[in-house]
Amino acid sequence: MKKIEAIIREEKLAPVKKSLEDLGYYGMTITEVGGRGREKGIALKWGAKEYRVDFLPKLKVEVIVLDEDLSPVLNAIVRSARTGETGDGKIFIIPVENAIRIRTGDSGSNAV
Amino acid sequence: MKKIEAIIREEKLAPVKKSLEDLGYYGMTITEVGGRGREKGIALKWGAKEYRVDFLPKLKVEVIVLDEDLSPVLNAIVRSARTGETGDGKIFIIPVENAIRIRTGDSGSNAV
Amino acid sequence: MKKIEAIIREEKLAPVKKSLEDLGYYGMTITEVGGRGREKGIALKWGAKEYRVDFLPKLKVEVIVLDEDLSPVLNAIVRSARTGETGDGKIFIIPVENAIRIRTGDSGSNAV
Amino acid sequence: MSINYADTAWVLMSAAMVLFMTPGLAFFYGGLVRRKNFLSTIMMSFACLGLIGVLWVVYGYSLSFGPDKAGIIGGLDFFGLAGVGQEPSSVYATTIPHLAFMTYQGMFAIITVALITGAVVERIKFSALMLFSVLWFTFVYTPVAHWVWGSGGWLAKLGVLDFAGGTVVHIAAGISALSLALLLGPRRGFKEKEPMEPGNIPMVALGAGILWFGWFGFNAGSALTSGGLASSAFVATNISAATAALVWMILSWIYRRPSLLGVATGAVAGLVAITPAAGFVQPIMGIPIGAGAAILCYYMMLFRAKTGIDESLDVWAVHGMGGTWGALATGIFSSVAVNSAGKDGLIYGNPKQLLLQLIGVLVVWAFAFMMTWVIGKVVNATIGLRVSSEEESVGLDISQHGERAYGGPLR
Amino acid sequence: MSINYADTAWVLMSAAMVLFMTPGLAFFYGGLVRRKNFLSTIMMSFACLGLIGVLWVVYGYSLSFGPDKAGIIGGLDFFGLAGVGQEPSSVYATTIPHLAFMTYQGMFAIITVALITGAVVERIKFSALMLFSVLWFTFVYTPVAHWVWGSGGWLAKLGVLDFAGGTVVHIAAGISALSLALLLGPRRGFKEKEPMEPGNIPMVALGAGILWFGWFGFNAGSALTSGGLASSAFVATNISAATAALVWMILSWIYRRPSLLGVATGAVAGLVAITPAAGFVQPIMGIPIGAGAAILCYYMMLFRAKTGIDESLDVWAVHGMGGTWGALATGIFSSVAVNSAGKDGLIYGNPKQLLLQLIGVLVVWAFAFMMTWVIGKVVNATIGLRVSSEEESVGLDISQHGERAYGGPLR
Amino acid sequence: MSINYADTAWVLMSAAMVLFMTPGLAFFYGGLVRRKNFLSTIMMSFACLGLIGVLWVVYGYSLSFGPDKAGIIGGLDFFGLAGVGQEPSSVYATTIPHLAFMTYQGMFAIITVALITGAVVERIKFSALMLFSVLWFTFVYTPVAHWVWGSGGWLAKLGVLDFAGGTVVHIAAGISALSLALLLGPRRGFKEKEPMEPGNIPMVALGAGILWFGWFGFNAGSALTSGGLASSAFVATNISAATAALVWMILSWIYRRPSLLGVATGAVAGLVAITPAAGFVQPIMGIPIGAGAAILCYYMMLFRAKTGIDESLDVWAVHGMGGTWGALATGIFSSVAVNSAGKDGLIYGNPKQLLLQLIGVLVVWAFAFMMTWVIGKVVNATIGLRVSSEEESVGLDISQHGERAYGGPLR
Ligand SMILES: Nc1ncnc2c1ncn2[C@@H]1O[C@H](COP(=O)(O)OP(=O)(O)O)[C@@H](O)[C@H]1O
Ligand SMILES: Nc1ncnc2c1ncn2[C@@H]1O[C@H](COP(=O)(O)OP(=O)(O)O)[C@@H](O)[C@H]1O
Ligand SMILES: Nc1ncnc2c1ncn2[C@@H]1O[C@H](COP(=O)(O)OP(=O)(O)O)[C@@H](O)[C@H]1O
Repeated sequence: MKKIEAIIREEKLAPVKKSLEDLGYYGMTITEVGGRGREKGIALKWGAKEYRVDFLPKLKVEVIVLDEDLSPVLNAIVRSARTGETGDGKIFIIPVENAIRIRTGDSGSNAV
Repeated sequence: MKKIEAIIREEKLAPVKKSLEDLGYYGMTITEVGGRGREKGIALKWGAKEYRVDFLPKLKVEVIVLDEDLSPVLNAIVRSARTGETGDGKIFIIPVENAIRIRTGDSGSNAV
Repeated sequence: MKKIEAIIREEKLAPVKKSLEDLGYYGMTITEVGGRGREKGIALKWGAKEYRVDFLPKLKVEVIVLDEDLSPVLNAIVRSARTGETGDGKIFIIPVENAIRIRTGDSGSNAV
Repeated sequence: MSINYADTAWVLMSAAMVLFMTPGLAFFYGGLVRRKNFLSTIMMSFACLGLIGVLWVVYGYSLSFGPDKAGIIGGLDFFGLAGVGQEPSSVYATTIPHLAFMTYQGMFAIITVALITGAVVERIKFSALMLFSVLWFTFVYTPVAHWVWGSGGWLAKLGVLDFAGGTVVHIAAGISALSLALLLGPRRGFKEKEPMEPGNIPMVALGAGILWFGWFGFNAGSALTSGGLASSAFVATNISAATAALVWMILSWIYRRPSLLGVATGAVAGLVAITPAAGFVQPIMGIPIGAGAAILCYYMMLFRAKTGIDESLDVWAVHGMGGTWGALATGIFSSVAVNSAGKDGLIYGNPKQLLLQLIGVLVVWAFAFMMTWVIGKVVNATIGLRVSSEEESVGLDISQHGERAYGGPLR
Repeated sequence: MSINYADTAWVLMSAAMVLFMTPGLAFFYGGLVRRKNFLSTIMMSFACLGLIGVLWVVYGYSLSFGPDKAGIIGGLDFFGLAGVGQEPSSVYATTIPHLAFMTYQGMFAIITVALITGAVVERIKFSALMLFSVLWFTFVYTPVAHWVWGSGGWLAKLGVLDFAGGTVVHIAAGISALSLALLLGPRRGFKEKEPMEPGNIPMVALGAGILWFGWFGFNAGSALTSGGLASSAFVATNISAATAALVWMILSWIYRRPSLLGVATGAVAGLVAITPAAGFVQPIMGIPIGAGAAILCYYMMLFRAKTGIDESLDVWAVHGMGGTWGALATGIFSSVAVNSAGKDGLIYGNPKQLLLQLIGVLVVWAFAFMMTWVIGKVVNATIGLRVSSEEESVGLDISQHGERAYGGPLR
Repeated sequence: MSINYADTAWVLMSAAMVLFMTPGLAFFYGGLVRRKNFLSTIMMSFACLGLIGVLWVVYGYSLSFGPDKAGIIGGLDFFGLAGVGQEPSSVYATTIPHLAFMTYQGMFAIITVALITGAVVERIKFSALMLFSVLWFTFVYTPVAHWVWGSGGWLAKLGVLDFAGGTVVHIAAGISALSLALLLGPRRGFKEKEPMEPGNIPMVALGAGILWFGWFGFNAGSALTSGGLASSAFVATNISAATAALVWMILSWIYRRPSLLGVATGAVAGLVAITPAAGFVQPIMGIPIGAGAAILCYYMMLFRAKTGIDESLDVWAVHGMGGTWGALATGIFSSVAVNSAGKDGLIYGNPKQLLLQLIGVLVVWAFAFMMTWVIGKVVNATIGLRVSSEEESVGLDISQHGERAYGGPLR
């Protein structure tokens, strides 16, 4: 099992959800986060002066997937979250040792 | 060391806390998240029409535990967070390579 | 690659950011969380009565780093986030299997 | 009689201020519920602005203040405002246009219905609340208003005093709140003591501020004329509110820590209690009346909590009991030196007035409780009072109104 | 003529209430936008309080109400309040100080400009908005106010009726909003149907509450005297607001679920529509006028959405169309029995008044639309109307004002 | 003399509006602090509504306005409102009930004490603030009010002019704020420049809107009669507020970006500065007075920040310095043509008035600063002024009041 942590633009939630649903992946957890990337935020101008907007609001989407589903899910997210401009976000893949469904106590791949 | 990520109902925070305290586990971190499971949220009716409520508010409880404590802590969470109805949530177990206590700089099992 | 999850005091965000920038690390994600440590929060007094403040607001700072950068980044965070008093927070290190930049689709160390 | 422009300006301003109290109440109540029911709670008050606002001019005013039928109800002569014009009424507030009196009274009807909603937040079906409101307004509010304030109303003729609505507004609403809450049952999780912390206390404070401001229109406006009596009622109102806020703060301090919710609730309790008395008592009597209100309502709130009854926002404890105390206090402290249209009370050697006040209280308690019970039963039997368990757990904002308080991807 | 103190108190209070509407509008609009533009939207209204507040006393009042020049505009005789003192004006509101009349009118100018901003939120450059406001106030508001309300104004002389600003305020603002929105283009992501949920609906409700309260000053204050006419206008206002709130709630219920946004918007639509009519119609006519407003504006809102025009907060649908309906309704329902300075309308056998009203509407529609277009073009050509794409996506709070609604490390 | 109903309506409405300013202030201040101290800051103002509201009727009014003792203080003749009834006072506001005058003045006392709290937010013990407030009200407010406004007060007899409280309210509060802040020391983290961003700027704007609205009651109500003078003061107030809001916006624009906080603060500064002058100057003088206030207070705020003094919400810079400027401006711009009870100022050839104003300013500066220092020392020595370091870092909402602004599992 893997945990996919995707940091995406807020406005891309709907397409990302859609693309995962199309794969049959409904379960996910989202968190409001702030992020900045290599560019140290966005540089804007006011008159002659330049200033930077540091952290920008982002959404963190977490999806736990079975190993075999990893790459289609990743592809789906990349495809649906992309605009091609800076700030599109990142995806991190983290190993998951186990999962448990609280309602039933089931664990392992049944629980995802 | 493991990180336990439990996605629970908001109203279950108090019992979960209690059950962990009973085991001597006080440290934890909580985050407000939104989640949906396999059922794509909840289906409700308004008159004849059906509609779905997508993301529901959940709490993410993170507890870092030593390997030997993993299973009692998991049991405690499952027991205290369960209602038996859909939406009870999930627990994911993630490997942790190290921990550091910022105050002292201690690392490893001392830091948990 | 590793994910550094640092739970820090809210007011330490600026120094932590600064110390990471000095190392050339700009990318990070932050989340508002609540936390408590071993001490079960803070004990305060009102008149003769004692009471506890349970969860305190904290910030979670997540930084994905390449393996070789791990220790300087950890040092920087510990140094800049410390006050020496209880509540300074913790750092957890979690393995990351891969990273993807959504904008380009690049993965691996290029994506961090 | 000819129109006095100053009186008219005063009553119109007061009417505007009483109208403003209903949004104030919306925030007072809205801040006390959980985030997922914030909008739905606000909506309950706002819907009254529309619904009761319309019903009042169609038939409510006529039933309340139309020509008396046997002391019980007004006739339909003023249906659709027929005969209610720019000239003064011949019986009510004879120095201002009949329209001004009519609309001023209408603002009271709106907020009375809105007050009840505090008992049923977080679980009532909106459709049920609307139906209930129409029935309650028609079969409880209009008769009670007629009995107490209508020319020829039987409680008025008996000599029961109610300056600005302690009985008509606060007792009627507070008792009905209790009755309806009993019928509806507690919120899901209430018995299990799940946390139900107020979602937004600053909004409670905002609501309290607006209510305090508007209450001057409510009480001092009830003089229906500018001048000495209005001033006296104004001052009594402020003294009672301030005293009760202070005393409640001290109570909360003794038991725990001085609480902003306590100050806000205390102020409202003080305002409620002075309502029936404002224009009958020496203003300084606001001190005992306000202090009494804070103490009584505080302990009634604790008592209510102990019973396990989920009368969620304590309309009964604050408005019902506060209004009861105020009505009785009117019988204790009132003085003809303040208002020649009033009576001397107990402390001026007239115990009979206290007895009359007690009768007024008992009558309205009994009538409001039973009628509400019946109406609630009817609504429950027809369209059902309560949302489903899932709807309740998702929250009424989404399930009843399809809206969320705050936008953004979650919550 | 000598000063009537009651009239003065009434008009001053009304002026204060109309001033209070602009912060109310700030919250009504502010709650409707996304969190990142919350402050900037509030700012648009607050800036009008400063900017138009000053311009009004410098030259605005004089252009609007100064001695008539050919029916088109007022002279500069009152520049800097010269000759505007504690004595009554000889032509306007002759029972109150000229200063009171002047400041009361000024509050209308402020909110009219603020109303337009609803069309351009979340993307206009603040500097451009300021420049636009100065020009629009000077070249649209002051002439239209003169035509309709100025002594000698050509529409007034023609016989067009506008009691409290249906034409001057709401049509002018609503049509200009449409014109400016067309020029500015839609928000980034609007065409792609990105979610743009309101960021804070409780604040919309708060704004609606303040607006409703203040509107009594707006409409009943426009009698410029206390007494029967003010009372009549007051009641008409409340009836129309309540009816429209109720009807809009029902409409939202039919299509989806009863909506708090719907009640709030409906109330505003009802208040808009009754504005020109309030002091000319029997108060009970607030029922058809309010119901008509709710239905018309509701469908106009859906229609606007379908066209794909991003007139973001529906100023056109609510104020433009609501004002248009109100202006025509004045021609239908007005009655000299209510106001001897008025006219009988269609239902009292005078179709001519409806025609006159139609002329007033058409003139102001055309003038406001075209002038706004020209002014917008000028501003665009000089300093540019729109923020950059990055600024828009970061949000105007940070990019235009360097502030965020809520502190804390993020958001 | 007999009661004028219009004057009474005007003063009562004004009293209600001034009362409403205190909740407004609660939000203005509350929005400026960090989330963890939001409630506690609101509470500081609300507690004054209770505490000072009661003390005022018990002995405060008597000390301020009771029969003069040597120009220094009023006698206790009006203790517990003895002799304060529906008839007019023989010396103050002789056309309205004595009760109306009394309560109107009381609203000023409440907000004056509340104003000071802006200096000590986020770190003062609530018990200490309560004790301080009682002492300050008794030993600073009541004498200063007597000196300036009491019949026989020595500053009044000297000829110092203060129409609506520039000296009594704003200088007294502003200087005391500075004094108390110096005694209390800076917030934890202030020296280390930890971020202390305002937690909720929309609430600051809401507070500013309510304050602006209420200030008409404050200033125009101070005419104590409806009519020309009230109108003149009303207009002066609005002009000064609008000008200062605009000028402050421009200043913030020059240095950074046009700021909503700037508009809100500017409006307040303009309202403060016009307060002592409102009924003595030509309304158009609101332009120089408001502009002067914005510029002076803006730079005083920067100066204060540079000194490293944590007078947290700039009560000194805005109210202290704004009030000082207003008091002096009264000596410059006042004109007997506006108010026959006033004096001509410097620009009308009477430099003496400016000197008198300067004396008034200096006396109140010195008295307020020193008395506050002494009272603060006494409170510190007895119960201690400051919360513990842990309590401060947890926030006063929890540590002093056991409440959190927003429910929910965290924050
Ligand atoms: N090294 C990192 N560690 C943690 N989060 C990161 C890191 N780099 C980027 N992020 C997250 O990813 C988001 C998008 O990064 P950004 O660099 O703007 O995207 P892009 O790669 O398209 O330029 C950031 O806002 C931040 O939340
Ligand atoms: N695949 C997944 N990835 C990430 N989070 C998930 C996943 N599945 C479920 N969750 C989280 O767990 C919560 C509970 O899931 P749900 O399916 O409703 O529980 P149950 O298994 O009891 O039906 C969801 O709200 C979501 O936050
Ligand atoms: N076992 C744990 N699991 C998850 N989070 C923890 C754990 N222990 C501590 N934390 C987090 O770290 C924060 C700081 O811990 P604390 O014990 O107060 O620090 P210190 O070690 O300096 O005393 C807590 O607020 C909590 O968010």
